[in-house]
Amino acid sequence: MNLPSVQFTKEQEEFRVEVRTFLQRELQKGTFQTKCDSWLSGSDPAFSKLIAEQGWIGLTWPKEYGGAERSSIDRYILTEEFLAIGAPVAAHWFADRQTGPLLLRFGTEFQKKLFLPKIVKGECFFAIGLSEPNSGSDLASVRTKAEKVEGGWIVNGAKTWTSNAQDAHFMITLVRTEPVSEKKHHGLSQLIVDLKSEGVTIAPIRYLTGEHHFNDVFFDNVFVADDMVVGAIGNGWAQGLAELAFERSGPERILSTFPLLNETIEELKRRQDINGLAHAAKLVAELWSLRNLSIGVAKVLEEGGEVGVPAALVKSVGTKFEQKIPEVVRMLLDVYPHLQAERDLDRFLAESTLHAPGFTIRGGTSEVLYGIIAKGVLAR
Amino acid sequence: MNLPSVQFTKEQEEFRVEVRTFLQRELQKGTFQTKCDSWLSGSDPAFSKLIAEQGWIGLTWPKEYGGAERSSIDRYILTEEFLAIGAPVAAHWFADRQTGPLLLRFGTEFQKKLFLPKIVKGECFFAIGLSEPNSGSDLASVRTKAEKVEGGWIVNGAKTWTSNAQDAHFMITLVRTEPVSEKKHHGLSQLIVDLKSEGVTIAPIRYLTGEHHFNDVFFDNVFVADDMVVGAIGNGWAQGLAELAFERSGPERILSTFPLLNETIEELKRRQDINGLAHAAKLVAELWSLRNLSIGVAKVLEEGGEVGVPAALVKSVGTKFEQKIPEVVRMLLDVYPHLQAERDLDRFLAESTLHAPGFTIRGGTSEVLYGIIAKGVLAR
Amino acid sequence: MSEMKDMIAGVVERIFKEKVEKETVDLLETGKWGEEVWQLLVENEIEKVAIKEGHGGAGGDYEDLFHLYRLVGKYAVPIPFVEHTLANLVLEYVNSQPQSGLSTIHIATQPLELIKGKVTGQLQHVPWARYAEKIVTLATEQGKNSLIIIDLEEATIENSTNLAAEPRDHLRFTDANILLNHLLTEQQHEFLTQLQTAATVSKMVGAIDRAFELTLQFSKEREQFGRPIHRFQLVQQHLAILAGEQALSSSALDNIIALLVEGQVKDEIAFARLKLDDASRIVATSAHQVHAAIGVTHEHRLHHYTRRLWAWRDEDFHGNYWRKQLADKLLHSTNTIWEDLTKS
Amino acid sequence: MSEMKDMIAGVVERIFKEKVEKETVDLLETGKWGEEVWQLLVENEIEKVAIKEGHGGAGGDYEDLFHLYRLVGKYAVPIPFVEHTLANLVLEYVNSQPQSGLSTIHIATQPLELIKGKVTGQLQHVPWARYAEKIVTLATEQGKNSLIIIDLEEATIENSTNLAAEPRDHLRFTDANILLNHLLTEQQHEFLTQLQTAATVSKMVGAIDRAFELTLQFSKEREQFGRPIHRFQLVQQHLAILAGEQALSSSALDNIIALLVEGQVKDEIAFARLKLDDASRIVATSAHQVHAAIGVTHEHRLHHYTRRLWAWRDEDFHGNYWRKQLADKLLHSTNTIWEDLTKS
Repeated sequence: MNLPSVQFTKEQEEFRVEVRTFLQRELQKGTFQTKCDSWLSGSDPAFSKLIAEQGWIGLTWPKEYGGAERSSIDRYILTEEFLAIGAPVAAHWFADRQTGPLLLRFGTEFQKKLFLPKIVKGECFFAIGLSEPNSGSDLASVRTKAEKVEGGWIVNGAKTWTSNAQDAHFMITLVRTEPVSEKKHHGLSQLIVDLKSEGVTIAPIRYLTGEHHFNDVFFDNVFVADDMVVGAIGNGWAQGLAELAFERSGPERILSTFPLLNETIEELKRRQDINGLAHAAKLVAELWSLRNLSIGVAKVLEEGGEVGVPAALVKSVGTKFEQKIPEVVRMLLDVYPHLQAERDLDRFLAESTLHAPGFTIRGGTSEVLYGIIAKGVLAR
Repeated sequence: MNLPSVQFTKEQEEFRVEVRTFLQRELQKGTFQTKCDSWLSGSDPAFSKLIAEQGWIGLTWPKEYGGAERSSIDRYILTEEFLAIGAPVAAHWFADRQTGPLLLRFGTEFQKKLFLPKIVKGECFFAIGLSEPNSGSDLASVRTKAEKVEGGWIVNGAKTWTSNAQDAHFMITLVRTEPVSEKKHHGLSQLIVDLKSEGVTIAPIRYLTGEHHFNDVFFDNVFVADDMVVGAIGNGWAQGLAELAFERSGPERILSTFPLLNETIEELKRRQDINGLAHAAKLVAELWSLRNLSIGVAKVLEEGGEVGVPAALVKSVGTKFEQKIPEVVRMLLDVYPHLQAERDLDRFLAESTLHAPGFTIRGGTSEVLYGIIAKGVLAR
Repeated sequence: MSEMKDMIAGVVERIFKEKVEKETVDLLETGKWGEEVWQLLVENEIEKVAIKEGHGGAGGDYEDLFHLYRLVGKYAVPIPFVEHTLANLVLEYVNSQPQSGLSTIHIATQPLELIKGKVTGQLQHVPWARYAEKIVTLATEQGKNSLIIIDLEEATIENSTNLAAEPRDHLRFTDANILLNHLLTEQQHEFLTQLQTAATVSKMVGAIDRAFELTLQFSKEREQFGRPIHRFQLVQQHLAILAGEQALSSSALDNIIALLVEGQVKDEIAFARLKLDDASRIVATSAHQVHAAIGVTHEHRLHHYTRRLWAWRDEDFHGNYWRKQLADKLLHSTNTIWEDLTKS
Repeated sequence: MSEMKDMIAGVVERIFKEKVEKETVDLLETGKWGEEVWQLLVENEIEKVAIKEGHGGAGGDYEDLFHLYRLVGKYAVPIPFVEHTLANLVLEYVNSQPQSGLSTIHIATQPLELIKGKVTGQLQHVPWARYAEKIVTLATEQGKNSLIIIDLEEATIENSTNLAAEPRDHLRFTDANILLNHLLTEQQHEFLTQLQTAATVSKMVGAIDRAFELTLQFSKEREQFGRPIHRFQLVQQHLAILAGEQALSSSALDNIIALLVEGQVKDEIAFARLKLDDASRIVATSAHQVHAAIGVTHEHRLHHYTRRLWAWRDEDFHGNYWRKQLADKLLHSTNTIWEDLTKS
């Protein structure tokens, strides 16, 4: 598999400096605290609003919808800087990463005009309703049903593992609009559900730490108007698949535990521990090589290329790397992981260790990805 | 899974000292040279004869057949010492490990009297004919045929990956004595084939290093007398399975690369490299824990217990450990692996690296073992 | 274990099975603990196992006690059983009377400083201190180690927890009186570090037993793509890996217990602790991967065991400590490792 | 690569495909080499790629040359192409004339000692020395590094090989004359170590390309238990792992080539080399595991690639060397790693 090698332009580097300077200033002001896995577990609507004010939500989107029409490489840089400093970007994350591109590709003009400018302003957050109770990796086994009625659809069923639904205003919901047939990928559609509609119940699923990032979302005769259907009725599976490449190859599959690696190296430097640094250097090299690949995929994506397989590959290798960092760190330094530790190292280690199991599960388990990758390379 | 914890008796420890003293003296005399993976790749009939003279072949067998009637723990100790010092014991290995126990369990009195005393004297070596061209892990897909004739059987077909057939006198050969049915494990039998019979051709399969350990063995109308059938006709698969536990749980699934680990630690000690020693200590701890398990299986085996699953487990974890040693060593010391290197470290590293791929293949691939173990623990 | 002791283990496991519901373990997160279970054990005098009969104990040896520790790990029991009994065991070891009230113990690398019979200083991450009356711990005076007892009335206690929400409190002492001052030989001091480590290893093995059991069970019940997930090779691989680590951990524990009983311990406790470091990582990883999303919810009990493994592996004498100890021994050893491994 | 250069790569790959049979690679084990292939390359002036036209070369840049090195790795071509062209490239780099006869190069951590314009000492594991006329190597004089050329007529040569049977000879010089003595700045010296490493990385990536390709193909052809093995999840896992390492290695190489072309290399060659260390291990392991017994026979060509990976990873500036370099840089850096990684 050969992906392009990307060298950043001077403008891109200046943009990085701009973002970094801003974030470092906000960090010093105490606007946020560095956290590992902040893109999923750090939701702060006020912070997202601040990011919106910089024009950094919907960065690549057309200007007519409030976007900045910048390149995906710029967006890549922006995202990297959020992750490297562990900023709480979860509130607007899904709308920016998935909903925007989805609507731009499949949405109606009405939908684009209605939602995109609000997303860009940091006033409208989206959740993604994909998994269902008992569906697990078998995503196509959707049982949430939408039945046609006058002027719209009536939705009944439930979604689960919905990140950040508690802060979101809408949810892109994959539903079954035809009875189940032999081919379970058929007859699926994507609806935009207003989470404040009558009949919607959001119940927290607490993470093993007790934190609240995930939700069950139940639909009891929820009405969704016709103009809230995304793309074509029955085309939901194909539309959903297109989102996955965006979801799987990004820097968030490499950098979730980066603040821990960074702090570890700073601590080893303070201790003048040359042996420890030699071990840590190996992790830096791995990060470098993963990052090349991930940026390469971003480049192909921008050019409209097909990246399903390399994106799956970045996710499967990248998330193992994210998991490895806390395990290496505790061999290099004496630690006492604790979520409220005074020492950053101990806190980052606790966040990384406790969140690590999710890395190779969320967004496609490694087991499912192995199958996708193998079939992809065999088919060439 | 709980296996007994074994503490050695004073007598057992004395036996270990006896064996070790003998081997160290022979090593110093230049009778042999320490080698990694010597149990498979170090065949030296003269050395085997020397071992026989000590009474160390067939150690656990009844005295009436020339054995010493000692415990399997004694045999475990003996084997460990061979491996730890990397002695060339391949010539008598299979007869001692597999053929003896097989004949004692299933053989006729005639067979026991004929073969066991010769094996014990180091004058009769056996090979094991199990795999066939294209059979791979699917051992039951045997196509070598034995057809009944007056007074015996006519064998046609081929066996492959036969370790040490070039030095062996006989081969325990798994053949099909009934036409293939739905159940491919049925209708298999074990015959003792004299490798000097008319119609037997032995062709070397060279290992990737060019060395000759494996062979293709072809049968062209080879006559085997009725009294050379082991156990019952049609019972070959069950008899063969019983051998596997002996084959999979022994110290040779843990210690194949031990001489390299030992030399590495000595080198690190010479260099006063405390950091390197801390890494190497982890390997010693792993070895200790694997050894406990392996000895535990030996103990259960001796008591006649069922050890199919734990034996598969020792092999799957142990062989990965054997493979890991060369990979860790080259991170701890600067090396230049070479089979004819002057420095032992470089030579042991070359032997270990080049032989490592076979560890997780021979005697059951790790993939096959995972299935056996999982099914075993699920069934409890 | 003798038959009678098998019986004790049976009684205790039954108590844990019946009384330690998921909600009981979760109590810790609301600042409560398994008081009811503790009372049951006290009523049955289980906390006196391994205390000599002459000291008012129930008899028994290391094997009995460490087996109970393994059960504490296996059921994630939210009580200071290990700490209390280990404190008394250590007191017995130095020929001192066990304490009657609830005690805890803290044998770690940074002892308190003892000056003229009083101690001043801090202890971090002390297990269960908030509930205990006394603490058994170490102090140094002019480079020599003593085992001391302090009444916790003399401590300022700041509550904290480990990763698994178990109480791990910070204590501060100012000119605190000590109730015992037993000078330790170097050998005795080393033995205490081994005993503490063996206790932790026992708990860890128990947690591994359970994480494995839960995963096996889940793999039978959970269906994906139309069949139970244990039918998939990749899940079987996880199960085989888990079975391996469980067997290795279990036999490591059995081995060090046998050596402790015989008073023959050399490097084996260090080896066991290092093995458990690896096993904890591997087991937590595979158990969670098989359970997938369900296993990372608070609602599922898997995290009771994986969080404990992550917490315990970095407490008291951890892997890094023992690696350094072993490296130092290797450096000065004239034996080969094979000689060391095979000599008892 | 320009279109014309694409063409060169195409020509070379076709030559390798047609002329480098398994038997050709095996020649090395009988003390012979791929002379015929070498002659073909010379006839096509391929060995002059990346030599300036003013120096009688064919033009081209690092990208062209390193791509050819990757092909040498991919086909395990038993000729001193990398060594000869790298020797001349290095000479050009110090503004010296390339040599006409067959040259080899040896830039390693232990340079020869230069006294009064003559060298005495040994070089170990020198690639292809037995066939070369000249060697380009390093010497030190009063702590300063020079690039030198020695005529190999002046050397005592003891033949040896690496793990893959490639010639790696031991040379001994006594008062040998030197044909060039170019004093190197520290920066130039560092660049030569980077160039040598990049060449090795290129070969390694090629070997990985091929080991992956062979494994994919084998998994389609080989049947077990009644179906092609690529249908088994555990084989798919190996294929996915191989695909990942191949992609990571390939993009690492592309990246360092791009930086070399722009003269922007910092730590990236070290990173790439460390990545290839891991990738070599993982690829060799998974490729062999999928091939099972067939893959460890001499008859199968897989070992041409895995043995080269095992050999090359411990030659010249290996992983340990670069880890130490990086650790040293980290120790003295006032930047965070993120600043270093993102600054070009």
